[in-house]
This record gives sequence, structure tokens and C-alpha cells, in this order.
Amino acid sequence: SCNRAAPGAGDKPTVALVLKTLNHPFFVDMRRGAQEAADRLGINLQVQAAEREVDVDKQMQIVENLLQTGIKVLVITPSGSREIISALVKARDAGVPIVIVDTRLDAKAAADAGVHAQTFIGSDNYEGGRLAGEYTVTATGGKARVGILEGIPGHETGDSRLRGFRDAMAKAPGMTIAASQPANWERDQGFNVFQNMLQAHPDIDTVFAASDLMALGAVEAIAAAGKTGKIRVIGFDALDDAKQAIEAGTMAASVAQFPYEMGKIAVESAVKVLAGEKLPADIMVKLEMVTKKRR
Amino acid sequence: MLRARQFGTVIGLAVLCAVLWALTPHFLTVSNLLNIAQQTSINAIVAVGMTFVIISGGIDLSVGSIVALAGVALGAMLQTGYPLPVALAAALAAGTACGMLNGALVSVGGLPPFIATLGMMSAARGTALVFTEGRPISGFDDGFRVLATGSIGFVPAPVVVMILVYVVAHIVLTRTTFGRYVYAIGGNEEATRLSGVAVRFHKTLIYGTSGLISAVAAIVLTARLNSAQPIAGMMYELDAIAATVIGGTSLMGGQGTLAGTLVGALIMGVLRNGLNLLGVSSFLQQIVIGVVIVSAVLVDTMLKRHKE
Amino acid sequence: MLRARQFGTVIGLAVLCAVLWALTPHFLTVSNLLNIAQQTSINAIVAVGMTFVIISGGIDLSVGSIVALAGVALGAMLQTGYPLPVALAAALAAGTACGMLNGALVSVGGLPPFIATLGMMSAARGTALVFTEGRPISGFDDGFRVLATGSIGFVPAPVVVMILVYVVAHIVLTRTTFGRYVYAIGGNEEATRLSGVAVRFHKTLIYGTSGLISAVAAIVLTARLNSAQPIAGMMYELDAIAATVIGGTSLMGGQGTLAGTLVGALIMGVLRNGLNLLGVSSFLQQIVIGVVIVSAVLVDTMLKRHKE
Amino acid sequence: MTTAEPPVLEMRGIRKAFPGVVALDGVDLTLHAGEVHMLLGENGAGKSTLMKILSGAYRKDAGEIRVLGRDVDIQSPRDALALGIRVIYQELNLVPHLSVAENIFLGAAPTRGLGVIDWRRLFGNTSRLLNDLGMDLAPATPLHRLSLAQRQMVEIAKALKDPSTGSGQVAKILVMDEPTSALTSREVDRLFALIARLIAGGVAIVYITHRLDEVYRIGHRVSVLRDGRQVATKRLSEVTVAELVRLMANREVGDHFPRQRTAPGAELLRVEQLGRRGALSDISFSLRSGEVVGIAGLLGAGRSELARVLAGADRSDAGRVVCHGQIVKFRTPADAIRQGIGLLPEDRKAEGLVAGLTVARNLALPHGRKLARAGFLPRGCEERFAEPIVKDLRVKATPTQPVRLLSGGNQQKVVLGKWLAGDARIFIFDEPTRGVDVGAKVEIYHLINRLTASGAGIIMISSELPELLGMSDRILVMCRGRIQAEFSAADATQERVLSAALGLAC
Ligand SMILES: Nc1ncnc2c1ncn2[C@@H]1O[C@H](COP(=O)(O)OP(=O)(O)OP(=O)(O)O)[C@@H](O)[C@H]1O
Ligand SMILES: Nc1ncnc2c1ncn2[C@@H]1O[C@H](COP(=O)(O)OP(=O)(O)OP(=O)(O)O)[C@@H](O)[C@H]1O
Ligand SMILES: [Mg+2]
Ligand SMILES: [Mg+2]
Repeated sequence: SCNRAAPGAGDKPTVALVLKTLNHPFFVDMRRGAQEAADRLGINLQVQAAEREVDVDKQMQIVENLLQTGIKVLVITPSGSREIISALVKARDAGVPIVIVDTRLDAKAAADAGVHAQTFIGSDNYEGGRLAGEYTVTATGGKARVGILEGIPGHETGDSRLRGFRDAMAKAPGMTIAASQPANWERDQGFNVFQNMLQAHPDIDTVFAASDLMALGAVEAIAAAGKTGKIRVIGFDALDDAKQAIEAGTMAASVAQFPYEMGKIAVESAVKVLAGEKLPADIMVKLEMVTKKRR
Repeated sequence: MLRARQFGTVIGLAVLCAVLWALTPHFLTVSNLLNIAQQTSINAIVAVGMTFVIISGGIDLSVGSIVALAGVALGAMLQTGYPLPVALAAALAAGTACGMLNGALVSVGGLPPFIATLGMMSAARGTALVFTEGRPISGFDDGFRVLATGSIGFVPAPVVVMILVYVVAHIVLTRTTFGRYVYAIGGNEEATRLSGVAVRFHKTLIYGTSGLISAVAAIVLTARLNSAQPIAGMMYELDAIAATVIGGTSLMGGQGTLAGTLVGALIMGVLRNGLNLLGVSSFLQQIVIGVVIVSAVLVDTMLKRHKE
Repeated sequence: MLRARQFGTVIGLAVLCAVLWALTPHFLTVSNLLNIAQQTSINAIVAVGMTFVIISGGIDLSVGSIVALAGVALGAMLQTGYPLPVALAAALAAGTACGMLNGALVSVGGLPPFIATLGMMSAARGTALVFTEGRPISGFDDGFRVLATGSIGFVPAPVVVMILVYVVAHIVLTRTTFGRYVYAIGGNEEATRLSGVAVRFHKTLIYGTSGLISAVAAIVLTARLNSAQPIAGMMYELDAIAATVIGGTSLMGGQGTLAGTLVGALIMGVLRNGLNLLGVSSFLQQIVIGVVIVSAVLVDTMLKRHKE
Repeated sequence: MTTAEPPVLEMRGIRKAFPGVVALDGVDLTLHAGEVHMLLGENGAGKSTLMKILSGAYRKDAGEIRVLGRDVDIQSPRDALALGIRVIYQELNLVPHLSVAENIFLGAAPTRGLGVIDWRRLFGNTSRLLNDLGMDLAPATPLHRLSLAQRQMVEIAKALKDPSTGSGQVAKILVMDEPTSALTSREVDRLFALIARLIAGGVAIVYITHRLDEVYRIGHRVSVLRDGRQVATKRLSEVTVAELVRLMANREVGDHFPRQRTAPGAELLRVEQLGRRGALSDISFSLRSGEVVGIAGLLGAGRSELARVLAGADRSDAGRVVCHGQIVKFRTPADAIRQGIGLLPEDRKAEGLVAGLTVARNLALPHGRKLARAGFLPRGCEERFAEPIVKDLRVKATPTQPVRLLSGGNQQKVVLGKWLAGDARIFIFDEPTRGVDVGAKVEIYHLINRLTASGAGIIMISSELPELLGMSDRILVMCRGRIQAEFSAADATQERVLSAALGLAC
């Protein structure tokens, strides 16, 4: 169960992986990738996460606490690109090298604080949103009425994805955004909100959800309205359930971010850091639209 | 008094509906009203158990986590291939067991209900997560999904379940000794004990009931989402408490009605639906929700005062 | 009695510390203890206001949202270039105003505290989001950040603020008429009113105090994060209520102490720290947290019973 | 009452200690079928505690209990109920939002199987029972709508319910802990008639009271407790009132109604056509300095309602109040207090005390502003403030004890004490001696004398007619929310007041 003897015990070096949360399949997959790499490379992996994705303060606390246990490398997916920096300052002061995954640090704030990350591993949420937008434009022939399901209002990840998507929409004059409403990252909210959206805008023919959980909720709402196949659903994250839905034709596409890869590369990079290797500033993990014909 | 209170909240609901009707043509359509009923059903069901607990002078923060745990139990059983009735029974048993444990901690252990159910909230969620390793369980066959997609006449199955739960619970609460002890314990626990009522036993049952009803909600939710998720049901406790309190049940215990709770749940459901229909921006929504909830109950309070 | 209650919780904390000390060498180090103090400080501060409200027989769900709103007010003022004292005053004023509005809704409007503060929870969060358009405000100069990074002797600034808040609040609660009325209102509001105490006025002040203290927490949090986030402070209400109730304050009102609340906040802080140090897996952590919270209060309840 | 049969109940060497107090120290009590055994003692002597041990509400520290010659082990109220022990508690134990019927049959409601309540039988049984007791209350009325006196009747009905209609045992032993403290003479008469019927049927009754006239009206034997010890058990035919008082108080208690009349001075308060919808109408009277105006009336006559309106606790909707020559409008109790009006409310538990606070803090509650310096309460100031009041009223407690742990009578003294040290000039006492022991009663009467001598005016509401007759200068009689009659002290007699209260004179 818990690897409680891990920190400091044995002679395997300990790498800490601090995630935003583990209440999301995205991060669960990332952990799997990281764990697999850690087992293969013979290091100790400490995985910790806040209960809620938006809770930067909790994440900072976790970093501070882990630093007490003498970790050798800190791998982190920041819950706040600026906020987390004061915790990273403590890591720097403790001489622990930092690897950033998934969400970039704010470059200026990091420079001001003198925090230097060994590398960034990830794919851009904005870029993913744009990709989804471009896919949508192409798939609909440049003419569609789109409904959007947003994440928790004010949340960085969701905001970037939406900005990317909207920017892509703006370039295609035939695309109209009929409605955009928050469904708080949740599957049942995705269901309810999209059901309501369809009520007000029965002519919506395309829906983009900032995460697959909400997209899958929308799929059920579409089924309940008897419109399966008539509305294109584009999600984000390419969760297993979403891939199955794409195979079954109830979803059109989802942006794959390959969290498993990210986790794997993150641990591999950490090991390289331990070995004193120099890493490139950015290690970009591919983004991909998962659609039926391409898989 | 109770009636006056309910009456006031109904007016709040009516005003809300009237405003929405005036603002959007999409609101007052049969299909939209059925949508609302369906969307409200899960919160409304969970709020039934919450109403029992709150009338008895307690609180149950663990309902959302129990929804997740019971859902996961159901999903796992179905996926392993157990027949539907067995899986349903397992889910109900899991929910009831968690609830009874809450009840035992409160009544035998003497813990404040807030603490006992806060502990369960954390522990049950953790168990669901550990059990599934954080991943949803999905893909069930249609026999099960009828619980979400089916309907009797034009009434969708979740709404049918909700109505059944309300009718049964209402009869239990108003017609049986158990129901009356719920009020008595909440109104004056010591007096109830001195009257020879087995207070501990009944308190355990009350929390058990809440767990059982949460499991019913879990079944409907799992069918509706076609997926059992360990992170389902987050914040359900807040919604359920809100529906109960908006419906006129006092957090001090001893008074309240299920009819009020249903109206409370509907107010919240109608409000969310209306905001979606109107396309209110996501940031503004929260302000509007806050203002409307306060206003709805304020109307009610004013009316009550006026009557006195 | 109150003392006995506190005493029990202290034992719970002591046992927890002893276990952690036995399990990991990293626990009992000066730097780790300072860490814990610092990490606990924000919840501990918010819980002070919550203790006032709960002793008076109410509840305040809006603390987290007020933290966000006051933080955003502070951040905006600082970024616009107002001098630090003005910005701090604005944050405190914003928090107090929200709190007083809560209080007025409860005392003059006659709303149940749960509803009034639930509305504020939603509305204040929405206001913070609308105001910032959902984006964090960041980049403050070091003069301000001293509130997070500075220290007096070896005691970090947030801990200093926390100690100050506790000392002042303790004096207010135990040594002033206002403090006395907090207990009296929670113990028997009608008797207090009949004694000529201006209950409405004081209730408004009580919620105002909670808002004010939330704003203090907001200042510390903003300095710590070097950023004012409209989504900060989510679920703070639950942590604060938990700290208060673990610390022996009754949700029924009329009794409780700040010393107990501090111990309650420390139990939660130590527990989370310990679980991180031990590297307990995240899912398992939730189970452990649930079990430990229940056990800590159970120990306390048993001791109390034994004494009687 | 024959001593030859085995006693229904024997309690031997009962001991019970609370933290800091030994409430009972080796008390014996023997009860025979068909007897009414009076249990007397000063406030805090341990009477209620002894009975709570019998009823299973508390567990004893030592001693033994025998029922019908058999040793019994009473662990909980259920055990006691199963033995046929019924208790009317001093502090009412009722559920506010349940109906009268449900309260009476709580834990014993007739069902139709599966726990489904048989409402027809429940209401039927309740009506019959209430009729028996001479109460015209609808069984479906929620309890919180009732006045204290009516609640007291419900509590009595609860103990007297015929078990054949519910569950459990026939009542063999009935404990009544100050059942008449909130009742008027009409209800008391009915209760006593009922007691006569019960003892004829072989029930044994323990009756606790501070009203000595009742002791001789219904009692056969008497036991006296003092400081948790039993000082005597006697036949009432062998003991005089004076002896009883001496046994209880262990000292001489003076004249029972020592009213010293003073010439009334200036008018303090005048009420003109005061009304409140559904409760009061057309109330006019005045109160002068140095005067005690008594208010008599039956249960629900509106006396407490009048007191509350005068003290600003409820609002009036007609007429006006003139205070010290000025028209005043009270929006809150604080407004009334500012005019020098102090209210001792009827229901000490609900309106009088903050149970969790200490004696000193309760006493100081109305005087916060006076005691504080710039809002700060100097260390110990409340205790110093409370000390003389506690001593003056002989409250059997220290200032730092939580009020909740005091005996009923001592709690009453604390409520009374709240106004003594203030600037109040107009006192409204609603049942001031409810549950107060003989000695303390006389002290309260002396206090009333002292207050009037210093120029205060007192409105005294009491359901104990002798007290009202003995202490008032004038008596107003209320009936259905109106003032029915007014008597001077010289003209008032028990019969005249009663017939006015019954509305016979209208
Ligand atoms: N639960 C308790 N905890 C602590 N002390 C108690 C408790 N109950 C009663 N006492 C104390 O025990 C003593 C006896 O109280 P009890 O209520 O039996 O008196 P009583 O004879 O009924 O007085 P009264 O005539 O005023 O009702 C008192 O000193 C009281 O303060
Ligand atoms: N038979 C009744 N049924 C219900 N309510 C009643 C009845 N009689 C009186 N009341 C209510 O009781 C209130 C008057 O009671 P109040 O307490 O003022 O009278 P009181 O003279 O002090 O009598 P008590 O001795 O009962 O206190 C009124 O508000 C009235 O509505
Ligand atoms: Mg007594
Ligand atoms: Mg009265």
C-alpha cells in the first residue's frame, strides 16, 4: 500500500511527483507512466496530490512537506503558474532540482524569483484548444453552431483550452458560438448543462467540452434527446471512455495529451538530472486529435 | 407554521418560474420541464435522507461520498457479471452500511454528527478511489440503463424513482413511529429518551436511511451517466443541505417536511436550468444563484412573519 | 467541562504527534514544525471567525469566498499602485462588509445562517470572478510579500499574524461584553434579548468579525501565493468548521473556545503534513484522514464521558 | 394505606454525587400502595435527583431499589417504565414541534402493525384523557403553541395516560415533581381530584412541592430532605407546618406574607387601551411607585402576554403605554429596560437563563455596559457583581457554576437576581416564586417590600392566590385577554377573584 519506508530508506534516490490532483483520469494516467518508468529505472517515486485541482496552497504545502524528507528531484504539475513559485524557491534553496510538467511556469515570475526549472515537459493547453478548434472547422466544413462546456470558472487549464478553441473559431466566419456555459469539469453537470443548452438552442450541431468528462456527459444528454449521431461532440484529454465513445461513433474527436507519456518522460528526465545531464528547456509531448478514422 | 413555511417557498418557486417564463420561451415547454425534473431528481433523492437526518438534529456530510462508493460497488458488480438484482442489492447494502456506521459513531460513540460524517465523507471517498484506482467503471448493458433512459408514460425513469422515494419516505416520516421519533429526537432528545424510546437505535437507523437513500441516488446516477465514478457526488452534501434548508427544515432539528425539501430541490434545479437557457455568463451565474437563493428564502421569511 | 473537552483534544493531538514521531525522523525537526505552523496558519485564522459564528449558534459558509474577494480587492489595489496600508484597509473593509451583509440577512432578514452565507458564498465568489474576469492578479513588490516571507526571530510572518489574531480574538471573546454576548446569543437568544442585549446588532457584528478575519487570512494567503486568485479559498469553510468542531465547539452554539479551535486546526495540519512525510498514497490519505479525525474526537468524547 | 402489605417501593441508602456536590447521601424512601408521599426540602436538597434515579434518568452511585419486594436494577428510563414507574419532571420534557397527542403518547403510540401509527385511536385516546383532566385542548395542536401552564398539563397527561391504550405497564408508582408550580387553582383542584381517584386505585404517589397548603390537602406521609440527607419521615397527622418548615430550613422562617404597605407615590406606568391581536384587548391600568399590583387569571388568560408586551418582548398593536409621564413605544426589550422596566419571565428555561453560562454571567448579562470599561470586562468583575446577589437570595451555588447544573428553584432565584442590581424601577414578575422553597419565598417577599420601600413599582403575576392576596396592594383579574375586575387588597377574597377569573362576573 503506502511506500512509507521510502523516503530516506534504502539507497534508491527518491523523486517526488506532485500532481494537481488524482481525482482525474488524466493525472491517474500520468502517475501510471511515471511509476512504470520509476520501477524500470530503479528509483523511488513519491506521488502526492492535492484533493482539489484548484488548490495551489495545498500543493505548496505538499512541496514544503516533501522537501523535509530529503527528496532528490521535484517533478511538479503546477496548479498555479505563478503561485507555486514561492514553494519552488524553497526547493531551490534546498538544492532540489525542479522538473515542470503539463503547466508552464510564468516565465517572468520565475525569473524574478530566481527559480530555474531543469526542463518543461508537456503540451500546451492553448495549443490543444486551437487544434480542437481547427478540427471542428474542418470537420464541419466551416459552418456550424457550436455549444461550449466550460470547466470551473477561473481555472487556468480550462481557460487556455477555451481561448485556443475560440481563437480558431474566430478565424472561420461560418462558425457561430451559440452558447458557452460552465459544467465544472463534472460528468453529470455536463449532462445537465448540455441538456439545458439544447433546450434553448435546438439548432446546436457541435459541442466542444473543455474535458472529456463533460463531453461524455453531453453524449448522454444527446442520447436522452434522441439526437445521437446528429451532434458532433469534441472533447479533450482522450480518456479511455472517450476513445470508446469515438469508436462507437457517439463522440467525434478528442484532443489527446498523452499524460502517460508525460509521466514517463518526466521520471526519465529526473533520472537524467540526477546523473548530471543537461536537458533541453522544453520537451514537447505531441498533441493529437483522436478521431475514428485515424485510430 | 410548517404549512406557512412551505407555502412561502412555493411562492418563491412560482416567482422564479414566472420570471424565467417571461425571459425565455424555452422554459415553459413540456420537454424542458421534464428535463428539469430529471436533472433535479438526484439531488432531490439525496435530500430526502438529508431531511431525515436534519430533522433529527444531525447533519450528514457523507452523502456525496456514499453516492460514489455505492456507485462504484454497483459498477464493479455489474462489470464482473453479477446479475442486476444482486448488484443493486450490493449497492444499497454498501450505502446502508456506511450510513449505519455514521449512526453508530454518533449515537453510541457520542461524536458530533458533523465530525462523524466528515470522517465518513473522507473515508468513503478514499475507499472508492482506492478500489477503482481513480478510474471510472463504465459500459453497462441496456437492461440496467433503463433506469435512466426508460420512462413510464412520458415520465422519465429517474423521476419515477424520485417520486417513489418521496412517497415512501413521506409515509414513513408522517405515519410511522420511526418517522415521529425522527422529529422527537430532533425536537428534544432527552425527553424522547425519558419517554422510553430507544434513541440510539433509532439514530443509527436514521443515518442508515440516509445512506440507503444515497445508494438509491447512486443507482440512478450511474445509470444516467452510464458510468460509475469514484469522484461522483462531490459537493452533493452542500446541494442536499441547501435543498433541505431552503425547503424550511431547521438545522436546529425537530421540524421540517419532505414537501418543502422537494420544493427546495426544484428551486435549485429550475435556477440552474434557467441560467443555462438564458446563457448567463459563467461568472455572473454564481452571483445570480446566490442572490436568488437568498431572495427565495427571504420571501418565505417575510410571509411567515407577516402571518404571525 | 470546556476545559475537559479541550484537554481531550490536546491528547488526540499529542498521540498523533507521538505516532508520527515514531514513524518518521522528518517529523520532529524544527524546520518541519515551523512548516506545519505556517501551513496551518491560514485555516487557523479563518477558523477564528468561524468559532465566533458557531458559538453564537450560526454557521458561515462564505469564508472561503470572502477570502477570494478580499484577496482580489487587495491585489487590484496593489496593482493599481495604491500604497500598501490603503490596499490592506480596502481588503479588510471588503471582508467586513460581506460579513456584515451576512449578519444583516441573518439578524434583520431572519434568514437561517446556512442560507444567508450560502448565498454570499456564491455571490462573493461570482463577484471576484467577474471583477478579475477569472484571471489571477499577481506580481506584488517585496514590501508586501514580507507578510509571507518575512519572520520575527525564527517565527515566520504568517505564524506571527496567526498568533496575533488568536491573542486578540481570545481577549475579545473572554474579556469583553461583545464576547460574552457571543456565548449568550448562542446559548439562548431569547433570554439574551430579554436581558436587553441588542441581539440583532451584535449578530451583525459577529458575522462582520468573521468577514474581517477572513480578510486577514486573505492578506496572508495573497502574500504567500504572491497572487490574488478569484478561485482561492474553495472549501475553506469545511476546513474551518472542522477545526472548530474538532476543537470542541458545539454546532448547537453557546460553547467553545479558541484554544480548542487552534488545537483542531493543528490536528488537521499535522495530519496532512505527516501523511505527506510518510508518503502515504493520495487515495489512501483520504481514508486515513477520515479515520484519524474520527478517532481524535472519539478519544476526547471517551475521556469526557469517563470524567462524568 | 396499610403498612401491613409489602411496600410498593423501597429505596435504601441512595447516594449520588455530581462533580463538586454530593446531591444525595444515603437517602431512604418507602412507598405504600394508595399513599401520597410528600417529598419536601429546600431548593437543591436533592428531591429531583432522587426521583431521577428512580426513573432511570440518572444512575445511582450506591444504594438499592426494591419494587414490590423485588430487587431491581434500573439502568434506563425504559427499565423504569417497564416497572410501572411514571414521572412528571420538574423541567418539562416535551417535544416542541410534535402535537399534544404525540407528546403524550411518545414511545407508546398505538400502531396498526409495521410501526404505522393509528391516528384515530391516538387522537381518540388523547381526547378522552384530556377530558378526564378537564383540559379543552385539541389533540392535534402543536405543543409549541401552548403556554407554559398548558404544557404542564400535557406533561401530567403524559404520565397519566392509560397504558392499556399504548404499551408498557400500568402505572404503579407515580412521581410528581412540582406539578402545580405553573397551574392556577382551577387546574390544581382538578389534579387533586384525579390524584384521589388514582390512590383509590392503588397507585402510590411521590409528590414534590413547595406549596405547603398542598401538603396537607393530599398528603399522607412526608419525607424531608436537607442537603442530600434525609432528616425525617413522618405521618402528616403527626407534624405541624411550622415543624415542617423548621425541618426543611433548619432555621426559623418568619411571617408567610410579610407585606409592608407603603403609601403609593408618583405614577410610574400607565397603560391605556393596550391591545395585541389574538391575545390582549383594551387593557388599562396604572402602577405607582411603592405599589404591588397583582394580576390574577386562569391558565391562558393572557397575563404572560401582557407582561411580555410591557417589557418590549412582543409588540402591541393598539393603545399606548405611558412611562414616567411620557408616551413610550417599545420596539425591543432594550427599549423597555432603558425605561427602567425589568421582566422576570415565566419560563426560566426558555426565556430566563442562558443555561451554559455561569451563575455570575447570567446575573451580569443585563448589566454588561455598566460593568465594562470601554467594552472590556475587568477580570472577575462579574463574579464580584454576582457575589452579593447570590448571598442575598441564598442561591445554593457559587458564581462560577454553570446555571444548567443548579436545581430548579435556585435557577429561579438567578433569574430574579438579574434585575436586582440594576436601575429598574418597574418590575414585572411573572410567577416569581415558581419552584422556590418556603424560606426563599419569604425572602423574595421581603425583597419585594424592600423594592417598594425604595420607590419601585411591581406588577406581580401569580397563580398562587394566597400569595397574590397576601402581597398585592391591588389585584387585577384577567380573563380572555381583558381585565375583568379590579380589587383593592381589602376587598379581595379568594372567591371573588376566582369568580372574576372564571368570567362569571361579566
Ligand atoms: N446534572 C447535574 N450536575 C451537577 N450537579 C447537579 C446536577 N443535577 C443536580 N445537581 C445538583 O444537585 C443538587 C440537588 O439538586 P436537585 O435538582 O435534586 O434539587 P431539588 O431538591 O430538586 O431542588 P428544587 O426544589 O430547587 O427543584 C443541587 O445542588 C444541584 O446543583
Ligand atoms: N385554550 C387555548 N388553546 C390554545 N392557546 C391558548 C388557549 N388559551 C390561551 N391560549 C394562548 O395562550 C396565550 C395566553 O397565555 P398567557 O401565557 O399569556 O396566559 P397566562 O394568563 O399567563 O396563562 P398561563 O398561566 O397559561 O401562562 C394566548 O396567546 C393564547 O393564544
Ligand atoms: Mg427539583
Ligand atoms: Mg403565564
